[in-house]
Amino acid sequence: MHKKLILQLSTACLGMFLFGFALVPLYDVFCEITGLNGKVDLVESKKKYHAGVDETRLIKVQFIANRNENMPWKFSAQNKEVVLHPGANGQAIFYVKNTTQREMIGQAIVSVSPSASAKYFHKTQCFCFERQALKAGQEESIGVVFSIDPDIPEEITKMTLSYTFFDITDAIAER
Amino acid sequence: MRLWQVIKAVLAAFIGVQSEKNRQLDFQAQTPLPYIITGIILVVLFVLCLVLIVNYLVAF
Amino acid sequence: MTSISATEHHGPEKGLMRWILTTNHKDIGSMYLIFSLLMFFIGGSMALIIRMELVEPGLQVVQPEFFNQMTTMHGLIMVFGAVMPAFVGLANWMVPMMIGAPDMALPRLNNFSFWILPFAFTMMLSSLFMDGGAPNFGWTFYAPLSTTYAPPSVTFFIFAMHMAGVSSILGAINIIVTVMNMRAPAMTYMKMPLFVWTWLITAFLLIAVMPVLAGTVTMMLTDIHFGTSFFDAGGGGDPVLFQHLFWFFGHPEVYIMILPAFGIISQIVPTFSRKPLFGYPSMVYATSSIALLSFTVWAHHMFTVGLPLVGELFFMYATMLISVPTGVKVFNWVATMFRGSLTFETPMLFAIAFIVLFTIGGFSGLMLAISPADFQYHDTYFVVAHFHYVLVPGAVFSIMAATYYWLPKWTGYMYDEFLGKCHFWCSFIGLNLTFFPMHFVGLAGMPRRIPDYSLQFADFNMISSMGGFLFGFAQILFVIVIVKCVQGGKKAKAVCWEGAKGLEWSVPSPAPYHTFETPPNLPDEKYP
Amino acid sequence: MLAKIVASVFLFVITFLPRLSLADWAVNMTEGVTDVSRSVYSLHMQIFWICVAIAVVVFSVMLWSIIHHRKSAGAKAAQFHENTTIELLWTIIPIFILIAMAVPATATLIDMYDTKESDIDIQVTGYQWKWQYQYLSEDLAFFSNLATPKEQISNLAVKNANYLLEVDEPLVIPIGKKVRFLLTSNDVIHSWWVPAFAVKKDAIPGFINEAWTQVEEVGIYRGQCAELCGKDHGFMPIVVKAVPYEDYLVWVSDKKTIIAEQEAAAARVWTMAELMEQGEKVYQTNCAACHQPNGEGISPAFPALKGSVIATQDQQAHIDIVLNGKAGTAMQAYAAQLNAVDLAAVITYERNAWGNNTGDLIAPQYIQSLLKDK
Repeated sequence: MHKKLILQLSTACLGMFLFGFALVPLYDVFCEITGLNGKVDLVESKKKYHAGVDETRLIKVQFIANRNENMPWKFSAQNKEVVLHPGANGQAIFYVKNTTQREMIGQAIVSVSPSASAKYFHKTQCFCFERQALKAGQEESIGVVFSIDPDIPEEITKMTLSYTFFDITDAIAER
Repeated sequence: MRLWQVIKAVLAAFIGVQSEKNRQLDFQAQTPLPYIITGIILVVLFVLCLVLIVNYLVAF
Repeated sequence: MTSISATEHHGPEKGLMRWILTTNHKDIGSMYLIFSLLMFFIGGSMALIIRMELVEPGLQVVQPEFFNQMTTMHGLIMVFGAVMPAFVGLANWMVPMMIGAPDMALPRLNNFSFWILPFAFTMMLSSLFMDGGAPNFGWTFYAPLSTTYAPPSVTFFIFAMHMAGVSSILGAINIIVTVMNMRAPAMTYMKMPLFVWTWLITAFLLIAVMPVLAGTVTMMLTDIHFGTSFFDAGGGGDPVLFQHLFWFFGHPEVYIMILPAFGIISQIVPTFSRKPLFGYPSMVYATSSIALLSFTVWAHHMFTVGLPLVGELFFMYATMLISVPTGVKVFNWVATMFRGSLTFETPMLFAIAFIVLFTIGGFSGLMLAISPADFQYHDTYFVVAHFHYVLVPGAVFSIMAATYYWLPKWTGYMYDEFLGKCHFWCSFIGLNLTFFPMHFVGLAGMPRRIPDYSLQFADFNMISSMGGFLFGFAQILFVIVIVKCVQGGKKAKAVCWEGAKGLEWSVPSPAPYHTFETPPNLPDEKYP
Repeated sequence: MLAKIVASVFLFVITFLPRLSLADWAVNMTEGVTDVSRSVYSLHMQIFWICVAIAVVVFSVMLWSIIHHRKSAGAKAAQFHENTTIELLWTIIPIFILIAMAVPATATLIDMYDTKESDIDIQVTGYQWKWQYQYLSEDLAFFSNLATPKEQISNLAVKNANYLLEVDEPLVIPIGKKVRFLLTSNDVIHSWWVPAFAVKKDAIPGFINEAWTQVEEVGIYRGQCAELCGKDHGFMPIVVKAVPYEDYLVWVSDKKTIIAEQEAAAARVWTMAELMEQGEKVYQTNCAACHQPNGEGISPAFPALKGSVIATQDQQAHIDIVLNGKAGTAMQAYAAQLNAVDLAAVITYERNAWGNNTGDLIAPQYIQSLLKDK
């Protein structure tokens, strides 16, 4: 005779459980809106700017190449920095080489500093959008095409784009 | 009048001071539900106005 | 209700089965308190190992690996094993008697929520003997140190946390149901003793916040074993997400550990001032506003993690605001004592020490709330001094005050007043010797959780360690007082303290196995 | 009676003890050498004195009633328990005090977050138990390890003045220039903290955090890692040398030539004795933390090298594991952290020390060829 109550409670528990897994995309959306801790979208953005290129200002974008602890690949930025107008497209080339004797898969994670500028940073094409598989000893030049939203606050004149390569070969094998 | 009295009670709760007379009045109500709902709404409002102050200060 | 005559007048069963199958709130309360005392000594011995290592610069007692395990286990056992069960035990014992209820509303659930704890903490402590050692990532277990770089025993730690969380949630549900449904007919909400009020609000905090801890710990579990990457940047996750989730649980948790203490002090101070509590309604309002605000301040633990400016400012303001209701409570206690007629038995000594030292902890908390200054304080011994000043004279002293205050009611005999005072003074001096120098070394730049330090911090750490041993061994006096009081001594009257008011004093002492079979009518005075 | 007097004396001392923490004893926060650290220090002292003032008021009222309203002194208890006006007062006044505190705090915080143009950018990367500094504009990077010898830590030798606060390669920055730090981590969360600059920012793997400072006075400033990062969290100090701009430029060029020489040194032929001696130094700095100075490691996390299969037989696997690390373990890829000579020396040392004496000599040239990129 408590059938209705049991049904309600079990759906509530199931809902709570699923909410736990919905947290990850929710967190990304939350970071996306607030630009919290430099979390930039890992997905191609098709943002078109109304104001077009803003000739009056120049912004210097620096590039940093890092590796997570157990990632032995050689990974460095070809061009240290690029100076461009907000709205214009900028490009950065990175050199990556798999120095080990086995095929590996890497995933690049991007982060921007200062974190307030993350909201205005849009990547139209980036090697961090998909996983990079490299055979033993293989080397590649990989790049990112990006642009900066013209309505970025005035006082931000220098941004740093940091890529960190993670070794996800085992994580993929495990799944 | 009821709503205004509930809001007054919740605001007093925020500050944490309430005269005995008003408190007797508040506790005549049958269900605590309206107080809980207004309480939550006012907390959300309080958080929002804090955020607004902060945004104003940052832009200032 | 069909009263089965067999249960009418038979006393408790005999032997071990009494304790395992008991549904009596007094037995379960005693078990919680004994369990908490045991955990207090285990956690305390770990603290002594930490202080032994920090007596002087250089590694002389333990290796850094084991030192980190000690700091982690000391934190976990004290928070989840000693302080919270002690408050639940006091609630189990006193709340039914204070509101005139025969027992807790869900007695079997009460038994179950106690008996989870010994198994949870056996599992937690057994991780000390596992390969790779016990958890060594701090009681705040930040990812990725607690996920990808953790010893294999982290899984046992996760399940122990789940079980302790379930026990707390069940206990909280039990208390809310009891307080809301089983009060004596004449006892309206605003006639309830303040200890019951603070526990009702703490129970709501517990139910709101323990699931968040369970969720976070489950996400850790799937990160470690099932290849998810909630907190692993490599798979798109974010270690800072862990800190947000942990501290959204963490800050209400520290209020869970201090609100019952406010309740206890608000019972003891009026009794020994022989004067009603000053501003009873504002005490209730202040407690509820603390509970509400505690959900909005969590990121003041993360000022250096790289929050945007808007975030830092918001959390700074919200944290500063929380000190207002806390201040109101302290003013109320002082106003209660003002122009009262004071006597200084042991519970009152503990209560006064609580008010003075907890306020010092509150002030260092206010200094920590200022986020630019927090850049210099964060993760130094200044923070360690702050939360030990809030927790040791705060939660622990109020538990001891409550024990001395209600021991005559539980055992029927008065405790040995002289030994009680010795225990107080040794603890008071030991505590200040231990934790006050920590303010200085913290400000001078000594980081937290390090097994070895540079020479300029040497002398203050020596004093801290001496104080630590004095405080540690003084607790043996506490056990002696309790054992002596249980065995015998001067008979205690029903109203053991001259100024004591409240329903729990209307039952004889020792409190009979079943009290308030029929709901009592309230004495006519306006306030508890 | 005695207990009461002792109680009041003690409470009196406790309330006035905070007053004793004056600036010069090692009991207070450092005033520091930057405008930011000085404003933080003044903020700290202002709020400290406000708290002491409130404490004195509250505790003296309490002390008064402890002494004068004692039952034994014949005090009769009044029965008042409510006074709305005083309750309103002691709620509103603290709010005003808080607002008075919040104004300077907000000002300090806002100018801490300024993103004005910086003259020099340095990337600080936290590793498990050392720091790496990379000067973005000058292609210059090096590691900064703890320099306190193990004997001092295990009390076999006298501890020197900067015990646990000294590194082999300090970070050098010019004075008068705005230096911007870009913080990230290679493994777990660390926190880069120099009290003299009032800079403390967490280094989080996969993300980049920003901090800046502008030092005015020449000098050496020491700090430590401020976030629990595992076994040797207390043994990864930070030493920053602030020097005039000219000396800074000289230092940068000297540093680059030294690194170039070390690279070139790989070309010449090294004898076994030289490699063993250099190898032992590199081992003590980088590997002894986990594999222990005696090479026996700590099971199961850190395997023993003494008599291990890899270290005595399979030379190729040994080189691969040192250069590329081992996924899923704490073994890092040292190819990115040590130059060819150090790598060759440490592998040779590991293959010949503690009775492993395989007699193998790993030529730095061979390692150089492996490391050669592009």
